Amino acid sequence: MEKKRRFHIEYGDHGILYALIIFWIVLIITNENFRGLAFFQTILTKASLNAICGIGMTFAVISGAFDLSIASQVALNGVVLTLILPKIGIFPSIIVILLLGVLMGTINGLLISKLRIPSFIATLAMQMAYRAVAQLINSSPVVVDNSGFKKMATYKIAGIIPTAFLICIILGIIGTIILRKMKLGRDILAIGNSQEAAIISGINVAKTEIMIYLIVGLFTAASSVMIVSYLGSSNYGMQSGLEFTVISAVVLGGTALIGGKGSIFNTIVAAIFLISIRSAMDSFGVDSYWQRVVEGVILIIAFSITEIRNIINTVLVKRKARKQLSVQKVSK
Amino acid sequence: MSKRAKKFWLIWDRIGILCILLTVMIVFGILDSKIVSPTQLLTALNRAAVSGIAAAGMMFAICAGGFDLSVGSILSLTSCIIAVQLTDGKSTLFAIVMAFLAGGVCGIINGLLITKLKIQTFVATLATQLAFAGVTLVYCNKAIQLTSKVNTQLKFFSTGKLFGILPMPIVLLVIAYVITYLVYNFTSFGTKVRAIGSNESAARTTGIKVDVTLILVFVVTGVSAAIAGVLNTAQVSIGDPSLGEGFELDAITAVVLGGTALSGGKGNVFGTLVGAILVVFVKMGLNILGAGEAYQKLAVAIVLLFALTINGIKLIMEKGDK
Amino acid sequence: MKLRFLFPVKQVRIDQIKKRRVNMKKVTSILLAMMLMLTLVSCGNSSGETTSNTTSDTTNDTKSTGDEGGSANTGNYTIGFSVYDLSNEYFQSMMEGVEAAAEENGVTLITHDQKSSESELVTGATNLINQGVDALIVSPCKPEVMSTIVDLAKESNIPVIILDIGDGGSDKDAIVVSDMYGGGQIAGKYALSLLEADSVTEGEFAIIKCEESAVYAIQRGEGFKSIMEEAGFTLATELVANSDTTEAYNAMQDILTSYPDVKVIFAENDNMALGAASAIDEAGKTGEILVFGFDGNESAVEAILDGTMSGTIAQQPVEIGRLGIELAIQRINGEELEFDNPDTKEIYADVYLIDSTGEANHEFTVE
Amino acid sequence: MAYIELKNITKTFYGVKALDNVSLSIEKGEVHAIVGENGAGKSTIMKILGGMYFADSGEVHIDGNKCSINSVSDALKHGVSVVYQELNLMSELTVAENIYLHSLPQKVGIAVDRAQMNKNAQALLDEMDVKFKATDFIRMLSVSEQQMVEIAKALSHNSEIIVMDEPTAALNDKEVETLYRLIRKLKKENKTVIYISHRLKEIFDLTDRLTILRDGSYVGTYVTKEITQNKMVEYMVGRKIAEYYTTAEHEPGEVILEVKNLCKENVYQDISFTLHKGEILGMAGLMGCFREEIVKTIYGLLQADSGEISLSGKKINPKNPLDAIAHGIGFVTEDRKQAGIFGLMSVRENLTINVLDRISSFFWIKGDEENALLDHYTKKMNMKYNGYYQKINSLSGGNQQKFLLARALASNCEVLIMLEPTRGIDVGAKAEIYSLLEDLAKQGMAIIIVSSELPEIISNCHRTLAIFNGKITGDISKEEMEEAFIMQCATGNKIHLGGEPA
Repeated sequence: MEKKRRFHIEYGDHGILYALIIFWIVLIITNENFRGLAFFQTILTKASLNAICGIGMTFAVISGAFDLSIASQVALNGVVLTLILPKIGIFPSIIVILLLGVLMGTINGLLISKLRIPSFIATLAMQMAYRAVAQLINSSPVVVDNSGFKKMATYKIAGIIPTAFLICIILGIIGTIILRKMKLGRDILAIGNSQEAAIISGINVAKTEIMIYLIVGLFTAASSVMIVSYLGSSNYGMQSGLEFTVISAVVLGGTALIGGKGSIFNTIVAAIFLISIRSAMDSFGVDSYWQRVVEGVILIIAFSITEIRNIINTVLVKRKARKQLSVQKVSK
Repeated sequence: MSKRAKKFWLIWDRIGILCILLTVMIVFGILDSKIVSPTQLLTALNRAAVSGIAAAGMMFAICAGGFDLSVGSILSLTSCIIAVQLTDGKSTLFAIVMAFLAGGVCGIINGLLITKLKIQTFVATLATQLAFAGVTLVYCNKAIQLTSKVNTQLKFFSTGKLFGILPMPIVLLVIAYVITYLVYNFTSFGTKVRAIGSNESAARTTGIKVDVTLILVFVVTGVSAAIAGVLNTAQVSIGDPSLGEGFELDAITAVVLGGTALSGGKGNVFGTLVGAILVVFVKMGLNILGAGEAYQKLAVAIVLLFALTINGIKLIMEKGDK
Repeated sequence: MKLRFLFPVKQVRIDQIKKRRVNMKKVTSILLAMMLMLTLVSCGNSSGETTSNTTSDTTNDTKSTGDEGGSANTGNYTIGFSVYDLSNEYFQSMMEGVEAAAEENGVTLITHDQKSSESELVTGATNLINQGVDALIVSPCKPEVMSTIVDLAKESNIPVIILDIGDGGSDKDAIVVSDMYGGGQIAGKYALSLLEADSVTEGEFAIIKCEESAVYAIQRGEGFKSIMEEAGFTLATELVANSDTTEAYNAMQDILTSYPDVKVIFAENDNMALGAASAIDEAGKTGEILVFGFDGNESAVEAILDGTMSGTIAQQPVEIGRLGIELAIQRINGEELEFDNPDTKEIYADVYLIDSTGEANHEFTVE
Repeated sequence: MAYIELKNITKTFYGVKALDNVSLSIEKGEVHAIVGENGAGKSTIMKILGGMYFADSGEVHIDGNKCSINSVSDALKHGVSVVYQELNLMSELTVAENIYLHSLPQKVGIAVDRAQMNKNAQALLDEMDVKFKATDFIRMLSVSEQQMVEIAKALSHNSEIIVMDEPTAALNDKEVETLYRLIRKLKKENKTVIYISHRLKEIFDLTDRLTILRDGSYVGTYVTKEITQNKMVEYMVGRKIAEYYTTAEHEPGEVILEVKNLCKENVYQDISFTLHKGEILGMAGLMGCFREEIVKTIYGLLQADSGEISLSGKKINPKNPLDAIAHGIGFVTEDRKQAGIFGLMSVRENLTINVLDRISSFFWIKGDEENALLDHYTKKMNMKYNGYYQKINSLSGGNQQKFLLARALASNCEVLIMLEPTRGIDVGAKAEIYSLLEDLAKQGMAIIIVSSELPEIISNCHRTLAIFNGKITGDISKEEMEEAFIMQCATGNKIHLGGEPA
């Protein structure tokens, strides 16, 4: 029991997991498209790309901020990756990209912690800047001509598990370890709870903030590698709007935008949930205009579910109190 | 912090952004005198009217401690409504009233989600951004050209001259900012918005109807986006479901450049106006100089970072003071 | 930034309530899923019906057409179509063509909207392949992604037909393209003829461009440029307006300032041409400056009739869509296709001029 | 029937009863005190009357009419205005705007009549005899001035019923006198004042009758003149108390902390004192007298302009709390909710947050050591919680405070600074914290307590520093400690520097 409680409390509520499982079961029953393994493999692969970004973003959101520049970071990473891949090979390129991610994250972090620019604005400005740099480096699309690299994201290990998903899970575990088992993670959680209290507890807030954006940059770089492999190409205009999809997934996973708590596991599940919704809408032939409406409405319902629950709870508590009171009166 | 420094920052808060604008103008003027010619400056103001008016509404949202990311979609929606109504043969006035109504309704929806379901403004308006865009497409899925036949009256908003000399967009922009200034400083609504942004729980304790005020704030944002939509539609003579994509970030950029704090409570009406003009001006200048899109993006980013860095320096100095 | 948003979530909880909350959570998640399904099913019906109807209706039709050539067993065929973005008029027309042809040929059609997102394109196409389509038709939002999709399709032996935009160097079965370069040239020739009528033989022209990454659209501008420069006109400037009406409107104003003598504007798509035309109209220079677009959208034709635009190069999205289905059926049946350019497996769809009368004008052609 | 009747009010917070079937009645035109210990439910019942909370059950009658008060506006409509314990002011607004925020004077239907508003506000402020102007911004005012604005705000509504919840906590002598005058004037105007205060003197000075609450239940209503102070305290606490609780005599050890001539412009000047091992040093003063700033400087949260701090004879210059912790200084904040606990984190994470380096190897936090640490302090301090992973914000205030204390101790500090050690916690936990502090002192810990509750300082501290306006005005030894005397020093009326032990 203690073990179970611990999992539950430390790793968050699992409402989104139940919702996903139920949703999948219903899909499998109602739509024959969903009865093959391939369909889920596609969903998991695509969701993993967002989820890997989401792992980094979870750290930012837990600290009470977010990073709007990730889509442009992906674009810059992607453009550089396709440029260097033919020259220096797969593994060195990946390392270069990860370093580039760290660099961009550090720049964001410095702007936010040292120059005291609010994260929203700093990352908004860097969103424009990174995309512009990508455009200056190469304004035309590039197709990757390296079949090994292209297979990386979609290859199915043992014919079942897509590599991207496996990497996402591994990175998710690493992220969870950082968040739960390392001082850095505790500091980030603490800052999200109360910056004042964090300062009083002797946490170096500036350093931790830089680390947060560095982590975001690192995970975004990892995701960029997978995205370029998945698309087999790069383009300075790629993945625009990704930041909002990722933030939606993070918030849907129960990480409060005001910070202080969050769960990487739930972020991954939420990313899968969002992609499942889209795929399901396609499979049911939902009109593409209505798809946007439905997605918006689903997000609203999901975001407000805590409050709806609170309202129901208060009503229940009040009703109970009233009942007790009337019972007392009768007994008198 | 010395008295002198304090005075400097006080002045900077008021006109710092104007200084940046003037500097940019001088630099552009040196590079190419055409950019600062009176006609071109008028063009810049004309162009700034669209994002400027939306920014005025956005300022209230930010001042109350929130955001409205759905203004872009509201702009598209109003654009389509106007186009459909006009091509249906309805009067221009009717079309505009419908557009304002739509903007207001969108605002009410946003406000209700935020106050009654307690969704944070960022994600609530992010979701409605998607939903409103979808609704726009369901309502009208293709661009509608407004031919000169149906567009004469509407066109007045973009090319008309009040009393024969004053270009309408600039008149609208000025009216919008005068109203904003008055509302912000001299009405109970403006005071309440500042109060909520400054300290929401205290505002509740004081007996302000916070929910009602917040819903009103989002109605203001929605309607101002609708006005921007009318103007934009008049300018490009087209009702387009994708007209407002990315527009919300323009508006937010203008507000933030203007010195309104994202933490709420402190707005800057004049600064917002100058901020809107500054963004337009930088892009316009680079366009005329023939600099590519990438450089325009970089320039806006740099201006944004520069303005906020100075603000950051102020914060650091103030903190050192304590 | 400290994002103290308007309403921090209530923080204090007590254990007793927590127990109830856990149950509530399950209940609400079930509710959420149910609601989702309801919306999906209710929304799905409207558009889902057409597809299922076509299947049942057309099985009979195709039997009657019998053994005549390719469309023998089309009744059992399922074809997937992934479209660029249905919020764009051009692709709505293409979708119409695809749907009409699918119905005529008795093919079950599964559609997918990329919504201009490249990862959505890959995911959607993969889903279509997983659903066991017999052929895949794509009009890609980012052509460079096609090679990945073609590779995937090849694994399942599914032929891929690309409609318009570009193939991104992929090993597709066929690509139906409008001749972008040629289209630009036609616009140039028509512009020259109009200028000649006004006895203008030299001057400046400007081009308003789509995103720099849109390789196919750049071809249009290049074609236009080649003709104009040949005739002795000089290129004043090329501005990027990201296919956006408002940006084109702004860019046009700036062109008017910096190059007041510009005579001709070519916009790489109609949306931008409309924005530019509006700016010119406001400057009171309608008629003095010629505006040409590309695509042949309804809205552009109206603007031409209205006099603000001088012409546009019409593509034939409906025809392209139709052709896509026909080619796909031929490929499924294992037939060899007839290419206009066998090296690149290109099949050209005609582009033609819509002149200042708003009518199609076939006088001007590509050499 | 009395003017105000509260009938059978019950209020539950997350399963804990804050008010249990409380009824009270208040006559028109009287000054009525509500007294009780922390957590007795005084503030809660006034917040229900003021429309901040809804009662789960019960009725409110004013002037014979049953009122349903659902919001602050409703309360104002029924003629109830409240001065809350917490300051509820908007720092970006002017004094006048804050005062009239609820009902801004209007002209032409929509515009705020600024001139009128400022004039009215200034008139109100003049009557209150304060230094600041109606057009000043709140952020420019001191805490006590802000408190006066709060009072002005309540008076501005011209309500029939005025509730004051601890209005004097931040006020100096002169301001308190002003308040006395205002209340007497209100009484003359036949208005009803409900007065909540910790300071028994004020209660006996001002009020006609008083109602005593204990642990959310009604104890009784008495005529103030007919009840003795001891009796009242007895009713409040619920048991007989012979004397104040006092710490045992002690032999001060060697000097551990020495502060010399610490200055910070516009904050504090020339602060010098010493702290010995095993000594509990109190710091008394009014709110806004900058005593917090002095200890925050020692903890590295603020930087002094000049002066020095030495620890065990070694000069230190803590630049940030991290430095201070490394030097062995522990700190427990007064603002538990905002700056103390990490509400959404577990009790274990809250305890170990500043010793993570010590208990991790290769970046990996060792769960066993964390648990051991938690178990150790649980045994020592008797915290009550439900498993290692319970979120700390579901604990009671007393338990949270113990966790904060444990957090400071876990970093092996030698000097412990505690601000308001028992603010907002119940009687039982209070006593436990006092005895904990005494134990710590016995083991040689040097402790500084900053408190607004003089009885707390008198009963616990071996020595007290009185601070007035950023200066030390009193150094008072155990024998000389007396409420009135300390207050005189802390309000700048007397300077007494004689408490330094040999």
